[in-house]
Amino acid sequence: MAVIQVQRKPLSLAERTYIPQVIGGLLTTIKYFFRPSETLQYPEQRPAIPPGYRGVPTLVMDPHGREKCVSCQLCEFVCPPKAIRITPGSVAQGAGVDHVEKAPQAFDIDMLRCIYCGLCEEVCPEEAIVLQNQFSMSGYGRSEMVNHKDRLYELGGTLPDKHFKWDKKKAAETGAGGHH
Amino acid sequence: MANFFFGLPLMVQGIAKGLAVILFIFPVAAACSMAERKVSAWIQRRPGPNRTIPPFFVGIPGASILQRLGIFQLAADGGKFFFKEEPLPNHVHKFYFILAPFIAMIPAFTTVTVVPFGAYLDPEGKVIPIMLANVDIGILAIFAVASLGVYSLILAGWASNSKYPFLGGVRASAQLISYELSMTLSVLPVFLWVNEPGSSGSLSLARVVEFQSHAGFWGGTWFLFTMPLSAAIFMIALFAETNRQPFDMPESEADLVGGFHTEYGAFKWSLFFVAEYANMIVGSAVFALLFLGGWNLLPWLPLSSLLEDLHRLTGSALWLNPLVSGVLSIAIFVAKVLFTIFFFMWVRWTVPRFRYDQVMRIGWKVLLPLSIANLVAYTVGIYFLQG
Amino acid sequence: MNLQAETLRKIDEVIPHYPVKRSAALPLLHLVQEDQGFISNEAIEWIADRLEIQPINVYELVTFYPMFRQKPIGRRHIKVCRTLSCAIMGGYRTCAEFQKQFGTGLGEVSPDGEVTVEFVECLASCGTAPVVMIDDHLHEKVDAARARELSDKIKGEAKTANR
Amino acid sequence: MIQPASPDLITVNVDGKEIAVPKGTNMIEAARRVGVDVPHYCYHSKLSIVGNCRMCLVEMGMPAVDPASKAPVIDPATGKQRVNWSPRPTIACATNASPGLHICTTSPMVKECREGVMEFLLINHPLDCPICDQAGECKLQEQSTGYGRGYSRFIEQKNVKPKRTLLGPRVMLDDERCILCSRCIRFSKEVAKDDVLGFVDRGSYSTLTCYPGKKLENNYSLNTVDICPVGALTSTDFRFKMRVWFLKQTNSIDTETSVGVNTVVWSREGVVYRITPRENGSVNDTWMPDSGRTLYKQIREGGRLEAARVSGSVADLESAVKAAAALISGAKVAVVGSGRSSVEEQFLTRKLAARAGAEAYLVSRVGQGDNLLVSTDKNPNVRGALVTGLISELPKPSLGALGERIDSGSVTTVVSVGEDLLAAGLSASQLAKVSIVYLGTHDNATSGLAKVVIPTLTVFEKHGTFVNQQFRIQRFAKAVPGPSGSSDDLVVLSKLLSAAGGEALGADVGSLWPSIASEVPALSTMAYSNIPDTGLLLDSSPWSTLAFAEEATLHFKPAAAAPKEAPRG
Repeated sequence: MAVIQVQRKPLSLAERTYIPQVIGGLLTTIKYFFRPSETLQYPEQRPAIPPGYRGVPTLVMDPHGREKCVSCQLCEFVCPPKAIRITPGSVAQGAGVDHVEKAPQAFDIDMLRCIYCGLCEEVCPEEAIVLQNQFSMSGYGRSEMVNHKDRLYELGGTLPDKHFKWDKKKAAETGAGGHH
Repeated sequence: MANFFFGLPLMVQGIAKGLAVILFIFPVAAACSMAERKVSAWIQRRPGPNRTIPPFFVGIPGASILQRLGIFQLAADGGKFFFKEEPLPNHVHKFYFILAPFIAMIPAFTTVTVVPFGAYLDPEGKVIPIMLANVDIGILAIFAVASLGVYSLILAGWASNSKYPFLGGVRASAQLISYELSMTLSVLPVFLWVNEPGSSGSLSLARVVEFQSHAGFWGGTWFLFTMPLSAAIFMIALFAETNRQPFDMPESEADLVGGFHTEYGAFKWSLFFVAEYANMIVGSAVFALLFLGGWNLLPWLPLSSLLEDLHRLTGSALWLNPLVSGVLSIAIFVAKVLFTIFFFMWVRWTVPRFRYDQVMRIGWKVLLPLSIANLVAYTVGIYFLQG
Repeated sequence: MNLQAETLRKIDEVIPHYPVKRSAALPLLHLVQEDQGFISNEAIEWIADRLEIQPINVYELVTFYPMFRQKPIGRRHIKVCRTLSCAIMGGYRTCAEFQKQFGTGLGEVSPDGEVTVEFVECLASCGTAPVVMIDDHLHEKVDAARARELSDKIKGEAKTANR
Repeated sequence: MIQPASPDLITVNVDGKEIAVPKGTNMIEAARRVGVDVPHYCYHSKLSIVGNCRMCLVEMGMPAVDPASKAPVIDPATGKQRVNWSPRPTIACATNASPGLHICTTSPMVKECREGVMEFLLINHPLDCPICDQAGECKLQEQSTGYGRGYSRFIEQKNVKPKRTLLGPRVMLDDERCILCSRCIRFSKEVAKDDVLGFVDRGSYSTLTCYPGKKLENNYSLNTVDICPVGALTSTDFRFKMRVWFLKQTNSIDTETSVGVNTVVWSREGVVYRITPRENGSVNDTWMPDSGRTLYKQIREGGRLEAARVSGSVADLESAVKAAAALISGAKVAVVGSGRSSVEEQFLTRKLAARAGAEAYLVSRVGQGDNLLVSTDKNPNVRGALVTGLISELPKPSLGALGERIDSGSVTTVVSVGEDLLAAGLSASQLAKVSIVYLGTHDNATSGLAKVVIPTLTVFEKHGTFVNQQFRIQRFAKAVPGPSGSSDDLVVLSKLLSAAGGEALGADVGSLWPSIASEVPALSTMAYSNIPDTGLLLDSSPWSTLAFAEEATLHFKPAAAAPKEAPRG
C-alpha cells in the first residue's frame, strides 16, 4: 500500500497570530454558556435503561414463582473473574417441581469481583440468571457486596418465560408421553 | 463617622484597615472559586454545584435559589477546609512547607491596599478616590509586591521535597520572571501619557483613572482604545502572572499531578487558592483601572458628569451626596472587575493549555519584543502629541 | 404355590424339551397362568427357582408379553378386538356396551367379580368383524345388541352357578 | 502374573492403517489400537457383548478373491488387492477381527449411521443436562456434539418415565435418561453376581428396574454408576454435589483391604467429592467396592486431631517432637507400626524402632473377604512392612505379647503410629503403665491416654506407596491439603528420628526414596518416580513361606503351598 504523504497546510498570518482562533473559541464557549444544562439530575431523574443493558446479575423466577436456576454451575464455570459460587442441592420430592430435582442451596455472586460481562446470562441453559437494570450497588463492607441467593431473587423478581420447559414436561407426563 | 475613624490612633486605623482587607478578600476569593465552578459548569452545559443546603434552610423562600447557585456548597467547602485534618508528609521541609502558603497571602493582601476601588464627590464637587493607601508609587508597589508571590510557589515546590512539586516550582519561577518584564513594559506608555513632561508625576492608579475622566475626545477615552496592544500584552501577561489557563504551568494538572501544591492539603492548600483568586481580583482591578476607565461608567462619560447628568435629569441633590456617589462608583468598578474575572474563566474553557516550551517562547520571543516596540512607538507618539 | 398335579406334571415334562433350562420359561409361564389365572410374584419366583435363574429374568418376560397377567381377572374374560376391521365395524361400541352391561372399566374386574373386559389385537376373523372372544369361544359379528345378548347370557349363567 | 502364550496375530486394516491384533479381538479394540475411537454405549471391555445400542456401526470389507481360483483380485488402478465392502454396516463390538479385514470408520455411510442412531437415542432423552450429574463425562453428550443434529425433528411429546427411583441405598435411577444399553444389568449379573436388575415393560416404555422386593445393594452397586454411559444411574452420595468439570483427579489407592484397588480421587479446592475406580487390568479391572468410595469422609469427620498435644495441653510440632524424643531416649521402648502406613512411613518407623532399640509390632486386621475386590486382610500394606523390614513375620491377631512385656515392666514407652492400642488388644490398665506417643489423624482412646499426640494426615493428603497382596507396589498421591495443625507423617517421623539421635533422613517421598532404595533390598533398583501408574510387581520369594491370610480375589490366587491360617476377626 502506497503511503500518501499529506502536506500540512501552511498557516496564514492571521492563524499564526492565534488571535482569530481565540476569538472564535471565545464566541463558541460563550454560546454554550447560554445554552440550557444537559445534566440528568440523577437520583431524582432516572436514566432510560436501553434494552440489553447489563446491570447487576440476578436470579429470576418463572411466572409460577418457581426458581428457574437448577444449579448446573455453568455460570460458575464460565465466569471470568470467578465471582459466582454455587452450592448445589436437591429439591425435596413432592415440592411440586419434581421434574427439576435440583436447585441451588447457596448461590453467591461477589459483586466486588463481577465485571458485568454477561457471560453467565449467555451460558445459562435455564435463562435463570439475568443481568437486569439495576446498576448501583453499595455496602458498608466486603461482606455486604456479596449477593446471596435470597437477595439475588429479590433483585431478580419474576420474568416472563418464553419456553415453559418444565410445564411442557408436565403436560407430556399427563398426556401422550406419560408412563401409563 | 468618618471623623470618628480618622480621629482614632494611626495604629488602630491600620489594624482596622488590615482586618477590612482580610475580611473582604477572603470571602470574595472564595466566592470567585464558586463562580469559577459555576462558570465552568455553564460553559460545559452542566448545572454545577447545586445540591447543598443546610437542613434548617429547607423551605425558606429564596433559599433554593442560593442552593442552586451553590452558595451553601461554598460554605460547606470553606468549613471543610477549616476542619480537615492537616496532612504533613514526612519527607517535607516542615518549616518552609508551612511557611509557603502564608507567604502566598502577603502579596495578595498587600497589593489590594494601593488599589482604588471607587470615588466619591466631596462637597466641592471634586472626585476623591477611595483607597486604603493613596501612595504615589501605586503601580510600582503593586508590581514589586506581586512579584513576591512567586516566592511562595518556589518555596512550596522546594519544601515539598518531591519531584512534581519541585518541577512546578521551577516552572513557576521561570514563567513569572518571563512575563513580569512584558507586563511592566506594557503599562509604561500609560504612565508616560498620564504624566505630562514637566508636571508633577505620580504612579498612583487613581491618577490614571483621573486622566481617563477628562473631558474631550482624547481625555475621556479609555486606554483600552488608545493603547490596545498594551492592553492585550498586559492581559496575556496577567494570565501568566496569576497562573491561569492557558498558562497554568506551576500547577499543570495533566503532567505534574498538582504541581507545587501536590503535597498540600486542607487549609494550607486552600490558602494557595485564596491567594490565587486574590491575585486575580487585584490583577483584574488594575486592568480595569488602567485600561477600562476605573469607575467611569462609559468612555467619555466620567463619573462626575454622570452624577451631574443624573442630578439634572432627576432634579434630586441626592446624587451629589458623597455616600451615594461612592456606592455608585464602587458598583461600577466592581462590575468591571467582575467582568474581567469572568473573562479569565471564559478564556480558561476556551484556550487549551500551552506546552511549557510554548509558554517560554511566547513570553520571550513574542510578548517581550512586542512590548518593547510598543513602548518605543508610544514614547515617540507621546513626544509628538504632548511635546 | 398350589399348582395342580396336572400342571406340575406338564411342567416336568416340558422342561427337558429344551437344551437350556431357561428356554422353558415361556411354556412354564403359560402353564402357570392357565392353572392360576394370572402370574403372581410368588409364581415368578417359583419358576425362576425351578429353572435355576433369577426372578428378574422371568419378570422381564412377564412384563413384556401382554397375554401374561399379573393381576387376577374375573371368572369370564371378554376380549374385544380393536384392530382395524373390527374398529371400523364398531368394536369400540361393542366394548363400551360390555362395559356398560357389567358396570366396569377397561381391564378391570367387574364389581360382581364375574368378568374382565379388555381390548385385544386382531383375533383373525376380520370378515366377520367385530369379533369378541369370551374365554376360549369366538363370537362373530358382535354389535351392541349382540353384546347385550351375550352379557345377559353370562349373567344368567352366573346366577345358576351361584345357586 | 503369568502371561498367556503369545497369541496368534492377525492383520487388519483400520481406515487404511495396517495393524496386527490377537485373534478374537473385536473391531472396537482393533480400532482403538490404531487410535481410532469407535463410539459405543453398550460395549464394555470387561463385560459380555450384547450389541444393542448400535452406535458402533462401521463399514467392513474383505479382500476380494476370485471365487473359482481363490486368487486375489487385483485392482488395475492401484495395483493392490481389491476390497469387497459389505453393502451394510456392521456393529464393531460384536464382530471379531479376521485376517485381512478392512474396517472403515470414516465413510459417509458410517457417519450417517451414527447420526441416525444418535437421533433415535435422543428422541426420548430428556433435556436434563443442566441438572444431570453425568454432564461433562456423558458419552451421549459427547457423541451428540459429534453426530447430533442440533435440533429435534421429534415434535411429539417425549416419554415421561419415573425420575428418581432408588434402586438401592447408593444408586439412584432416572429412567428417562436410560438408553437401555444394559451395561448395569450385565455387570450385576457377571461381575457382582447379584442379578437383580432387568428391563421390564419392553417397548416404548422399557424401564430398568430391580425385581420387586429386591434392591441393588451389593457392595459393587456403584460400579453400575461408573459404567452407565449416561446419567441414568447416579450415586446418591455424589448426586448434585459438584459438576465433574470442576474436579481435579488424583490417582490413589483404596486402603480398605490388601487388594490395593486403584482409584481416582476427585476433589475441588481441597474438598474431596468422590472416589472412582481406575483401570488396572492386573488388580481391579475397572471396578471397586462401594465401601472404599466413602473413605474420603474420614477427612472431614469429627474427631480429627487439630493440634499437637503434650500431656494434654496444646503444643507446637517442635516441642511435641522434643517431648516425644525425651520419652523415647533412655526408655524401654516398643513401637507399634501400622499396616495402614505407607512404605515410606514404615521405613522411617523401622529406623525409629532401631534407633530406640525397640521391638516393632504391627496390628493385624483380618476379616471377611468376598473373593472379588475385598480381601480378608484389611490392612492395605502388611507386605510393605515386610518389605521394609519393619516386621519379619506376620502380625499376631492381638498385641498380647506387647501387653505381657508391659506387665513385666520391660516396656515403659510405646510409640503408636496411627493405631488405637486399646482396640488392638491392650487393656487400659496396661496403657496406664506406659508413656504413649501417638501419631494419628483422629481422636481415639489411645490419643486420649497418650503423653504426646501429634496429628498426621490421611491417605488423601499425602504421597506414598503401598504394597498390595500381589507384592505390587503402587503409588498414591496427595489429592487435598491436610488440615491446619497436622503434619505429614514423614515429616513427623523423620523429625522424631533425628530428635531421638538418629540420622537425618528426607521428610518427603522424593528425598527419602534414595535412602529406601539403598537399605531395602527388594526396592533397591527402584525410584519413586519410576513406579508406573499400574504399579510394579516385586519379587515375593523371600516371603513365600509366610502364611498370608488372604483368599483368592479377582486377580490374586494365594500361594498353594502356604497353609491356610485360621484366625478371622
